[in-house]
Amino acid sequence: MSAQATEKTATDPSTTDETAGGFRLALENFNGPFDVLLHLITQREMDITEVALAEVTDEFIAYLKELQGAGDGLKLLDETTEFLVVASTLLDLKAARLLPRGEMADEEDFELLEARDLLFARLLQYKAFKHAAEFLGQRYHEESARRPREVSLEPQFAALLPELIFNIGPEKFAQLAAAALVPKPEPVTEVGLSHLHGANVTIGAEAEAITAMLTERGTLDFAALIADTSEQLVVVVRFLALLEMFRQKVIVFAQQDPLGRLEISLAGEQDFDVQAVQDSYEGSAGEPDHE
Amino acid sequence: MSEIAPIDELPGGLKSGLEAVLMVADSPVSTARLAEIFELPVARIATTLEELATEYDGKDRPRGFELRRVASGWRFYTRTDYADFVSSYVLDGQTARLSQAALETLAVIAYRQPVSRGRISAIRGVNVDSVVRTLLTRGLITEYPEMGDGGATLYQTTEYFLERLGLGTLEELPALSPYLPGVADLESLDSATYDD
Amino acid sequence: MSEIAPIDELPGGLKSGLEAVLMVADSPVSTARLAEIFELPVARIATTLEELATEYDGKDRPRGFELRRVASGWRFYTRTDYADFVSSYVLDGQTARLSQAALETLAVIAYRQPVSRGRISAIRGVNVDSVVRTLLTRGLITEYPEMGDGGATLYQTTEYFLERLGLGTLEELPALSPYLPGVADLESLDSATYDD
Repeated sequence: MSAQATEKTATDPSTTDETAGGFRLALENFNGPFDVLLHLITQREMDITEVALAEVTDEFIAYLKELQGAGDGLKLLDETTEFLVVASTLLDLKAARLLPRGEMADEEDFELLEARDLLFARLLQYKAFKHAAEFLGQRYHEESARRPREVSLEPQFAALLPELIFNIGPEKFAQLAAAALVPKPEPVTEVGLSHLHGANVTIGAEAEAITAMLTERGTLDFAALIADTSEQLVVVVRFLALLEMFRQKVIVFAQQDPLGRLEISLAGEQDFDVQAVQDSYEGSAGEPDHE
Repeated sequence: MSEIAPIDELPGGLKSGLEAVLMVADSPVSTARLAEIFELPVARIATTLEELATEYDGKDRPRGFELRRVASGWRFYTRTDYADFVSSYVLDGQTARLSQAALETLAVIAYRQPVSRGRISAIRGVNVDSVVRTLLTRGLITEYPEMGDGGATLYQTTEYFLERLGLGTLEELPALSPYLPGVADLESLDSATYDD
Repeated sequence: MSEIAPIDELPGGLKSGLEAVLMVADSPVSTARLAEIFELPVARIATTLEELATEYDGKDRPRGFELRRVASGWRFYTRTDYADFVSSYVLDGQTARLSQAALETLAVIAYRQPVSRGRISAIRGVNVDSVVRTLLTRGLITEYPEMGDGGATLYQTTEYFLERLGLGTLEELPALSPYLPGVADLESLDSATYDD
């Protein structure tokens, strides 16, 4: 690890897009969604507030798209999903801001508030650890200028050590070596994206699958909706499809009690519009928010 | 223990005795251990170590070395002023920096230990598997002897972490709370919502 | 080289600079090497070392350490007056057996020599600094005469190691393959995974 490569560039990593009048984030190796969000917020010299969260949504989505377009950066599926979770929450916040303001009446408003507060709290928490990391980095760097004395024992003291009991046979020793040299198994939570090229999973297709299941069997929960697949990608895309369908009011969620089962059923008023999904991602991504 | 200890009969006395022992030590030595070796009360050992440290800092001149208290023990270190010369003698990875990702992960482990990878991921919003491996290899963290809920491996910081950061104990880490205005109980927040 | 060298501008000057370098030196350092480090003539280095040695012998008190000149150069040693105390520190808590960590590290070195500490750490997934020091002290491994990539110290096993294992040469070490089910080519396998 070279010192330079791991250091954040001191200069402003973003470029100002003059024609659009807004910010555009250059591709930079951020440490996940919270890092990007914090950067976007501080760049606008805003406090971390609900307003800021909604206002940086487009830039956040644009950054995510650019990362994916560049084909690097987001190497791990669960990392991508973290970004998507944050992005979808931001989208909901923004959507709520665009709606006419009325009284907080229905449950959806409260759910949205809850989602916002949770995101807000996680962001604050991340900010605290980022500060702590700064302290650690500073100490780590300062301490590199000191070296502890750690030298081998002078021969007369080494000679005092009790005679080593070392009666392990060559065969046993080879077994030990073999065990030590076998690569440690990769941690189980790591998921590669290499299989993505083979599979063509789209929000449109998954939305159709969901519609078909709901038409046939009525109200289902998420577990039932993904019971036919064990593939992570399908699960994730189906989840995203659900969010989109909800946005388009194709489906409704119902939850009997807090933390209870989330039940999903068709709203029955309109069909899912695949074109709108693309429009909303393509269209809003690069546009500046002039509010 | 008011009678004269063996070390007091030697020309250099306790100061020189301490210097000799610390010169062969390859990890910090506690005052308790030194008290046993010299058959003297801990208090006298502690006072003499403080005197030695002050002496090295500048009685005649600032010495090339300093005596510091880290990770609950005392140890000789080179003085930072001479870092350039020391590093041109010793070539190794000591000066390699930790990446931002590694530092953030280390911070979460330091403040939340023992903690699982899933929990760290939830706080940082990214997968931390490879960063955790780097920290293990560098000896800054280690596996906690017991498993967490659901058999997850937990991690904690090491003695070397304290030494490497020049800290006496974990309590010397600055409090997280000043950075968290108005958020009373994050502890429950991240575990309740994002547990693995 | 009569102009002022960088070290002369620091408060402690050359004396303290030499102290700093010698404090981390594991083996004797030659005056030639020190002259290079401080960009000063060998004669001045030699004179200053002599002055330091005299100072330690008794300017205020005989120090717990002394600066001695041996065949290949200069090194800090403990003063013999305090040998009893140093011995009781060294012997405290010593065992006659190698720990599991030490055995595994020795095995990695035996089959991958010459190998750097960084590489061993990567293979074992933990920091191996103190274990390597134990193996060095016990005479089971030694430094390889040449440096590895980036100036890293490499280690190899010793004659004594072969003796203790009851082997004549390294070639007599049993092959690893029978103990590695389904792994055809270990060499390529671990270098692919653990390259530093």
